Amino acid sequence: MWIEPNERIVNQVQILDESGSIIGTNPDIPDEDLIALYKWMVQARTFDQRALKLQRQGRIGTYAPMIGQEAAQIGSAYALEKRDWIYPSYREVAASLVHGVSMSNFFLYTMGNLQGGSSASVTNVFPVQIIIGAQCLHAVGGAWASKYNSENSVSVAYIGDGGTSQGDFHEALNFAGVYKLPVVFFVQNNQWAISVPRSKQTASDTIAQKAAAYGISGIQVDGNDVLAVYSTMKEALERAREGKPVLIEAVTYRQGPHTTADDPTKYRQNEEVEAWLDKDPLKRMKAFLLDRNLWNEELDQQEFEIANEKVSKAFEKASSSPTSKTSEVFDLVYEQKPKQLIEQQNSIVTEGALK
Amino acid sequence: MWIEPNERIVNQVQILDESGSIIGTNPDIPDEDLIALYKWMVQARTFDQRALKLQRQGRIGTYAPMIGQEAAQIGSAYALEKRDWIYPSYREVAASLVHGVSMSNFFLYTMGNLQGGSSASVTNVFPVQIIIGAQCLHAVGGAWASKYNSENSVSVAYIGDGGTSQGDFHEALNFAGVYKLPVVFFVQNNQWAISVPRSKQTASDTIAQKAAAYGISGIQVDGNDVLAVYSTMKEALERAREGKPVLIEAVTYRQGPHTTADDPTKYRQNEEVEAWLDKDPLKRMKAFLLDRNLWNEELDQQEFEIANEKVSKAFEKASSSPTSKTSEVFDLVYEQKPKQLIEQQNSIVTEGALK
Amino acid sequence: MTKMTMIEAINFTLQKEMERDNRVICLGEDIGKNGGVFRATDGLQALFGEKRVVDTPIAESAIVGTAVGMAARGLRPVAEIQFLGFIYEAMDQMAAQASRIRFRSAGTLTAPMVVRSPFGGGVRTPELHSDSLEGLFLHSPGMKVVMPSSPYDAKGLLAASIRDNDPVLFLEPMKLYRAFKEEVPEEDYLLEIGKANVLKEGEDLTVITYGPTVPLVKTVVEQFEKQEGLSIEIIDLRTIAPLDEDTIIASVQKTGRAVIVHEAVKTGGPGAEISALINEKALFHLSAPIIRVTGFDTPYPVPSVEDDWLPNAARISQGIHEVLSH
Amino acid sequence: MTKMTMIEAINFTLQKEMERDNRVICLGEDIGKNGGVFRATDGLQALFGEKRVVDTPIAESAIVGTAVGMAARGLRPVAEIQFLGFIYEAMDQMAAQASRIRFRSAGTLTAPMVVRSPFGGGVRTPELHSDSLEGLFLHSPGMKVVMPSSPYDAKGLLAASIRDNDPVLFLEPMKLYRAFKEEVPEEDYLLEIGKANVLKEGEDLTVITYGPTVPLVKTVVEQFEKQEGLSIEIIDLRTIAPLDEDTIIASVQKTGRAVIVHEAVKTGGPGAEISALINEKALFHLSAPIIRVTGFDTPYPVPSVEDDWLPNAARISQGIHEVLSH
Ligand SMILES: Cc1ncc(C[n+]2csc(CCOP(=O)(O)OP(=O)(O)O)c2C)c(N)n1
Ligand SMILES: Cc1ncc(C[n+]2csc(CCOP(=O)(O)OP(=O)(O)O)c2C)c(N)n1
Ligand SMILES: [Mg+2]
Ligand SMILES: [Mg+2]
Repeated sequence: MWIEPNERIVNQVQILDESGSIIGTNPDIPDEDLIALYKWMVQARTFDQRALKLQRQGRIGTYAPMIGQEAAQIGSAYALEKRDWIYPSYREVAASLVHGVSMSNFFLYTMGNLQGGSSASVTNVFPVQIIIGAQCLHAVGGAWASKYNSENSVSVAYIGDGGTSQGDFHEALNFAGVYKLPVVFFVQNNQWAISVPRSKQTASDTIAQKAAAYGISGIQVDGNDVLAVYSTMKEALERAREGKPVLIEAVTYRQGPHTTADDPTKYRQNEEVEAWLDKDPLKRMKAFLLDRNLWNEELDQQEFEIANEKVSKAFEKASSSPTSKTSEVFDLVYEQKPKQLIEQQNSIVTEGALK
Repeated sequence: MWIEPNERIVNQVQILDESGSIIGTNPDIPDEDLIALYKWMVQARTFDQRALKLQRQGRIGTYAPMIGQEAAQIGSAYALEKRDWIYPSYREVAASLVHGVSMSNFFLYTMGNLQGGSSASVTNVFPVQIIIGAQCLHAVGGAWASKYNSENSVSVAYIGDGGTSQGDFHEALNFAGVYKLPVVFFVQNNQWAISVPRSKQTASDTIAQKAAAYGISGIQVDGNDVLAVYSTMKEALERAREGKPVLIEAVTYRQGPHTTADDPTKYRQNEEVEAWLDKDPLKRMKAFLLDRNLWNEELDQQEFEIANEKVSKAFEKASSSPTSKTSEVFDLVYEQKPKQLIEQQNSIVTEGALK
Repeated sequence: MTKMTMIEAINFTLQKEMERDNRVICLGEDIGKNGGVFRATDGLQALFGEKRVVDTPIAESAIVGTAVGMAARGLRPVAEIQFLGFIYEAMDQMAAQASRIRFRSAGTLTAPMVVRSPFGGGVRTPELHSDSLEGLFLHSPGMKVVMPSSPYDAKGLLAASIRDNDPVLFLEPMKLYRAFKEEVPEEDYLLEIGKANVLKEGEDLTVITYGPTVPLVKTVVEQFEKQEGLSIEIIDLRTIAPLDEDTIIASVQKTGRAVIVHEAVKTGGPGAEISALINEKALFHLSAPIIRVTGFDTPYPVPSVEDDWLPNAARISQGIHEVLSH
Repeated sequence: MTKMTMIEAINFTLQKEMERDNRVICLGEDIGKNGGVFRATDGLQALFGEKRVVDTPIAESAIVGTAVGMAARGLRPVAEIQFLGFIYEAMDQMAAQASRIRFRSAGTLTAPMVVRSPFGGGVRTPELHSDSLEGLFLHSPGMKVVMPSSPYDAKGLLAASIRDNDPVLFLEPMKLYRAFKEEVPEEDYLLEIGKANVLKEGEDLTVITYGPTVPLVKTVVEQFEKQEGLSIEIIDLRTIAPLDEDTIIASVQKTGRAVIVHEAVKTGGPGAEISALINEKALFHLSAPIIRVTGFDTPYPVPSVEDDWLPNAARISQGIHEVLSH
């Protein structure tokens, strides 16, 4: 009669093992997609590492690296249709790039340029959400609008393991279940929420099992296995398109600091990090492609060079973009500026002269 | 691999069937407790019906009747030790009475007297909580304090089916699980949240299964079966005392309106109400006692008379208590009144004269 | 023209707006079959179906948050928060999400949505059902705050709010829902958001108020004028964010005296902003300190004492007297 | 005496208070091993164990709500909200629970607890990490709001807050955490909550400010006095709820002129209340309108423009000039 704590054993979906060999059933994925998935991972990692460097040089602001989470983000975003929407947190640079945000736009964001939030003008990506959990409700609302208008578009909320503790996460999953909305909650369980380990975030053995609270589907996937993530997301999207919301837990690891303002040596052991480096998503996928003869070292080097070039160009573009003007902020509060804002806007211009 | 929606079948704990016959194992409960449980139900119902009448006569304010939920409230509260704490919502008059709140205090509350909130001065009952879900966090904090001070006291949060949708409910259960706190979340699933049926509140088949999201124990019990509730709560308290938080779903029915301001005929069918009247908790327990020769019609009538008398006395006491004075409100904001409040308090006295 | 109470006017306007624009959908607790605890949405579900009039689980953050998500994707949600005291639960979605999405997205996304909520006291409710929390949103850029004081205003302002391209908190004075009827045109009309209404012109003093206290102020002023032979101007703000500076300042420049009346607690409330504004822009026209007649700086109290706690006739008169005594 | 930065003073005070009273426990996100994202609780978990310095899941409502529950049962929790922008999530537990439990329980229960949070701008953070939301709590009776502007004040005010029998929101200006060191006595001392600090006496004008803008105001005033040969009084409020009326009014009665400086957005902010208060109690002493130099009425902007958005030296000088021009 008692539902005992963690009585349900949750099995992880895996396709590639750490060495890149197929564990489960061979996935039915065309070669070009296999290669594309890997190329995206190369681009994302290249962007990520450059951003980190640029931040250290003081050329961009606070940055939240996603190194280690490329498979989770790219495997999931690559499965989307253009008409689907993503609702990212601050760590979703890889997913955002795949879904159409430009690298230069992301640089603008990290540079504190107002235009950094304009992703939705070019693609179906919501602006970066800073408040943990809030985006889950926007995704639900978006899915609701899409169902209302029969748009056949799935909304995907990205959130971290820590984010699952927030009230908004709960309310979002509950609404999704009640209204049978086309929404996927994609949790990247990267083991840490800043300095708090997964084990102290919740007493549930898995995050996937939280689906049980909402009468929706849940699944846990090896988040460093891009093929497992991609296939799982494909299935999830099918369910979601039929109005069956899904909670996915992608088990992965934040190899870097929480953000450039964080020092992880304060709270975690190097051995842990090392152990997870063995499970690195790029390494694994590369080995798989090499083994299939779809890839070689030369191509690999070339791809990193292309990516490097792309990132450089994007940073140049962002750097040469017009910087934000203080006066612009007054134009972005309401459709029409009330008197007070006009007055304040005028006062700023005057003061510029004063300084 | 998929956790399918509602895959876990949850069985309800039952001891008495609708006719008062034992279904499961005969519970090991002393006769005096059996009688006491029933007597409490008589008192609670008598109070409830009088309160409803008094509200209709305009002698007390808005009241939230709990008729139909006596077994859930009394079965659970009767299992507590004096040192345990309860954190009620607005509908817990029965549980509160059992745990030591006086009827007259409850009347004061419904009369809008400031003293209506003073239950904690005489017993371990928090003031009535109006904000859905907020009390769950207070119970967790209380349990935390009790664990911190090794008080061996369990905190019990009462909440409704509708309340489980709130973010605070989620955050409370999650904290309870993480810190292994001596807390029981007692959900009275009375099928309705004002006009919203349980089925539209959440897509999970049961509320008990929500425990899975938090790595804590969950259980569903027939909330109209006072013996089942009592025994289940006993077990739950044992677990909780060992630092294993519990979620109990007591399946019951709100026979009356949501509050005296509500007209349930707007949104629910009479047949449904009738069907649930057959499962009435008093009827069932009385049949059981009669069958056991622990009770008879004469005693029954007598008990209702005693209860009636008690309620009358309590109402008289409340009615003859000093009414609240506006000036008192200024004394209850801070330990020491800041200047602004002294000034405002003085201004009120003057104005009294003006009118 | 028909005579309507405020709640009827609101109900009628919701119906008309839903007919006019099928992107308008209503969501909230108990708004469907039950028609809302005050019957604001009565009959709408029967007319428009469960798809457009949606009962939600009890989760205010989700009500507002999903409305933000809908609005950003092209719908025009009208969310109901059952009582304003519960908006605390949705504070992030109100002040950090709905209010800021235009800003955050560099203008590429907007949240054209309305959050309706009854508020204000005097009707003997349980705790946290009578709070006036509009002041919190005056201090939350990106949100507009609108409140009617009559059935006519309710219709014109609610329609304007629903058609506005920014989020609007639309606050309905609970005690005025059924307090009186007045002529309300059935035809479409809009009242401008951000524009105050000079209810009555006067020369000697300005009373600035909004929402629930408007009828009371009218009565008190009438009596006062009769008894004292004075001429008092009454401004019904209708919108408190953004404030209609021009109307307030012009009036005080004329009268030189101001009393502000609202139910929200005094400290840090809307009255503080209005007073500061007058100080900033019309100080030298003032002949007397500005007096705020408001709720006291305590939690909204129990029913048995609320009549003394609220800005009642005696306190408003006293305020007017005080300002005139200079 | 030792020289300490503000963050060191806070850390030291937390340690002393935990030693003094074992009912004091700290809870919040990343405050344990990590010692807080600003290191305010650095080393405390090593000293007092995981029982007394607790890392919590990410759930602000739960952090504040469980603190309420603990406090009502005899503990003295000190909760950390990582950045003030996240307090919206805990708004109900702050304004409707912690603030009202004394009232609700007719004085039988209290919530002696502190909610600490860094706030204010100028340090190039991501969105919602620099907001000044103290104004919301000025309008929430039952809550006290305290903010230091120096290491010395931080120690005396934090100790007083922890020992206070009412809930205190203790706001720490992020930009001052490591801005400078000053002598801080290691011995126990308390600064009275509700009492402002006249930082500098003056005759011609009063500048009223608190928290992050205090050092800036000092510098600007110094320059101004030198250049213009004036004498300016500076009040550091230290507490904004409840406000120290006496100090504010006495000063303005003397100088006849006031400038209020804060980072919170202008409309409906603390400056509005201060201005309204002066208007109410010292109108006839005013020689000029009261000017508020504050954040503009927009969301806190992106790092690239924040220096112009904040009340900087130029804007403060301009404000002073304006007030003196009358
Ligand atoms: C409401 C809220 N609370 C706290 C924070 C501060 N914060 C930013 S990221 C973070 C950790 C999030 O962890 P997780 O959800 O696991 O995501 P990850 O950073 O690992 O990607 C915290 C506590 C925030 N941004 N918003
Ligand atoms: C935060 C909040 N939202 C909404 C309400 C209004 N409200 C009061 S009771 C209620 C229904 C609660 O239903 P349930 O939790 O099932 O408890 P029941 O009334 O059935 O005992 C609602 C929506 C409230 N009091 N607090
Ligand atoms: Mg994480
Ligand atoms: Mg219910």
